Amino acid sequence: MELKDLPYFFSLPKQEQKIALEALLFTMEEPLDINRLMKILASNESNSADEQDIIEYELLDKIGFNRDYVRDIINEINNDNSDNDRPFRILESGGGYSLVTSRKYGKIVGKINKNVVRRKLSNANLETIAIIAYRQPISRPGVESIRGVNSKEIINGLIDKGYVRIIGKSDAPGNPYLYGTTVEFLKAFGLNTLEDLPKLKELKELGFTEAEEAGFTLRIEMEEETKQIEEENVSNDNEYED
Amino acid sequence: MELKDLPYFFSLPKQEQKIALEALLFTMEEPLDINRLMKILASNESNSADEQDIIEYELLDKIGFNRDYVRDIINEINNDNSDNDRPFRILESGGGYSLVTSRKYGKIVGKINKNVVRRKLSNANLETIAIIAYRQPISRPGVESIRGVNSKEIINGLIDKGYVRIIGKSDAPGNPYLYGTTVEFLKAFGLNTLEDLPKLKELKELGFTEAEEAGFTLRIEMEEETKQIEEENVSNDNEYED
Amino acid sequence: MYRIHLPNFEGPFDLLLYFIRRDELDIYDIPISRITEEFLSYVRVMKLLDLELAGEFILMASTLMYIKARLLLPKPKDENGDEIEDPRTELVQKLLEYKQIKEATEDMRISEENNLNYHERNYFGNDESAEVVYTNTTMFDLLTAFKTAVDRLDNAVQEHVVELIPISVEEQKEELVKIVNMKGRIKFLDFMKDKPKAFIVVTFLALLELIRSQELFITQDDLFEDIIISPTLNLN
Repeated sequence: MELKDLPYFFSLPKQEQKIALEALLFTMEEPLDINRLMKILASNESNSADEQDIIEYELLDKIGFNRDYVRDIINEINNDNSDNDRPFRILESGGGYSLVTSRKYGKIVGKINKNVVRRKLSNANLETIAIIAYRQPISRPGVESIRGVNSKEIINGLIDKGYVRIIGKSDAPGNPYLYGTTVEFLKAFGLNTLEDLPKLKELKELGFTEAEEAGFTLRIEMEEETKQIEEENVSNDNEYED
Repeated sequence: MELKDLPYFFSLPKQEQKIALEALLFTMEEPLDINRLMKILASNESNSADEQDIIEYELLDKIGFNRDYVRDIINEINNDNSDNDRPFRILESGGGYSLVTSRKYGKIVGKINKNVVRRKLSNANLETIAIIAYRQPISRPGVESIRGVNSKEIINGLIDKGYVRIIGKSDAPGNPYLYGTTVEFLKAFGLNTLEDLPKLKELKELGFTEAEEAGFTLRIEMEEETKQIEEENVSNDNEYED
Repeated sequence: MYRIHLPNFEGPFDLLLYFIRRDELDIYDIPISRITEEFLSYVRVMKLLDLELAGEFILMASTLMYIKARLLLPKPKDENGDEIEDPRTELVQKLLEYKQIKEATEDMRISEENNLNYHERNYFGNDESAEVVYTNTTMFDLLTAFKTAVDRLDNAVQEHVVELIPISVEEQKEELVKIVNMKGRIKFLDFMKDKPKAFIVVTFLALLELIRSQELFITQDDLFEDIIISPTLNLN
């Protein structure tokens, strides 16, 4: 058996591989663990990283392109960057590799900038807070059924940011927590009360068609559920208020 | 009058200033405009950038630390990075400076990881974003009266892409939403502010007075267009400069 | 087999500008008859090819025919005896405005291409030690995010939604033939007057088909303001 095409990354000269890998990590939305990283590097123009069965790891391994090779490259990048007093390093933490500032320059940047950091909420954050705002009280499974992805980290992050809080427990199996928005959320989004949220009617103008009906169904279901929960959880409610 | 303390940044050796500035921009999620950047660099341990009245710009200027100095540093960083085949550049776009991949490595990263590749906008999308960019705030009926076709899907698509957002409501009957462009739009088109949009031609200049190439059949014209596009793609492939 | 190349025009303005450029016409003095003819044949070709024919093209066809008809009349004067403005003025302004944008679009395409390979940093970790201000927190940002989420939820089953017009072209063909045969002849613009857009679109499509299949016949009296629809003369 022969490799049909060498994956693009491995076809680059070694020096370019190093620079490209640093640039790749710069553009990533999350830390990459070695498996995922290997998948991306081994993918070809003809097969994306998600069609992993097509990737011929064994053949790549035979010509020396395996995980250890990639780990070595990462070490070399870090050594080069250290030798040349570059401010970036590849760090393995939080479940994978990501590009961060070196300790030295991290410290220097900390001294230069002691200010309020301006950020944007990520789309995932914005979407999740929107769902919680419109559908509260809503459980994590409820949020996930709309987003279609695991939302544990996101919800916890929103709680840390002070935009979301636990407002009760559902009587659905497993008694998941129910989440709602906080006063901080209202302030951040310039709303006085939840009543100020744009109405579904306005959503219609935005091009809701079939999806709107799905939204309605969800909402009606939730409202019924909510009523029940409210009745049962009046006392619970107070426990979670700050 | 004397400067009590030189701000930390300006007290660093020039070479470290360059690396530190690159590292500072690396940590920023939003472009930093020159004013804000100057504030941050000129702030001291004792006064943050938000206490601007304490910052002694005039005294700093006297010893050569002004905006032009910072702009020069940025140019030097870019030149150094280009000379040493580093994958990052500082770009002024979307309202300020930010650290991005160089074109060369951006392209390479796109080949390794197709998810990074931004897809080019279709004609209909470009036309619509142009109308919104030049005429904002503008309602959907406003866009449609210029394009001559229904533009609901297109506008919603541009919102999903993050290039367009609702910026208010019109007083016109039905209170349609008013749309405008986003920072993402500016970045995607390499504009620092909306004022950088190329000037629209005066209506007078738009007449078809000069004899434009005519006499082609529909067919010939289409074929030429295709050829042109193919040629462009080929030449772009080799275009690796920054 | 014919290989037919039809450029994909963004809309009726785009198509008209194409004709104007190709034939080196003066945009401020558009020969309406000629361009209406061109436009209608394009529309007919689209129809023959069973291409999805947007209502906007039909609407433009009737606008052109309307302007053409008005130009044939002696120029009306207002109470001061001044000539009322050229019926083409509004169309010309729209065409110019569209052309203005279209030319700007070319510059934007180049800027887009030039910036395609600048990528930003996307992962900033969870360092929340510093005080953070979020800049994308408006009511509309929230609304848009919610819309995106719910849209996606339904995306799997969502199909292309076609706006339903309460009358079909087939029905309207029968209706037109019936009316024309009953009345002998009808005036096109009269018939379309005050009707909803969907009705006009469907009627126009029906009319085009009837003309093509020679079930109806249109004439235009130079002295007259409207197009006249009449039954085809049966020569047998």
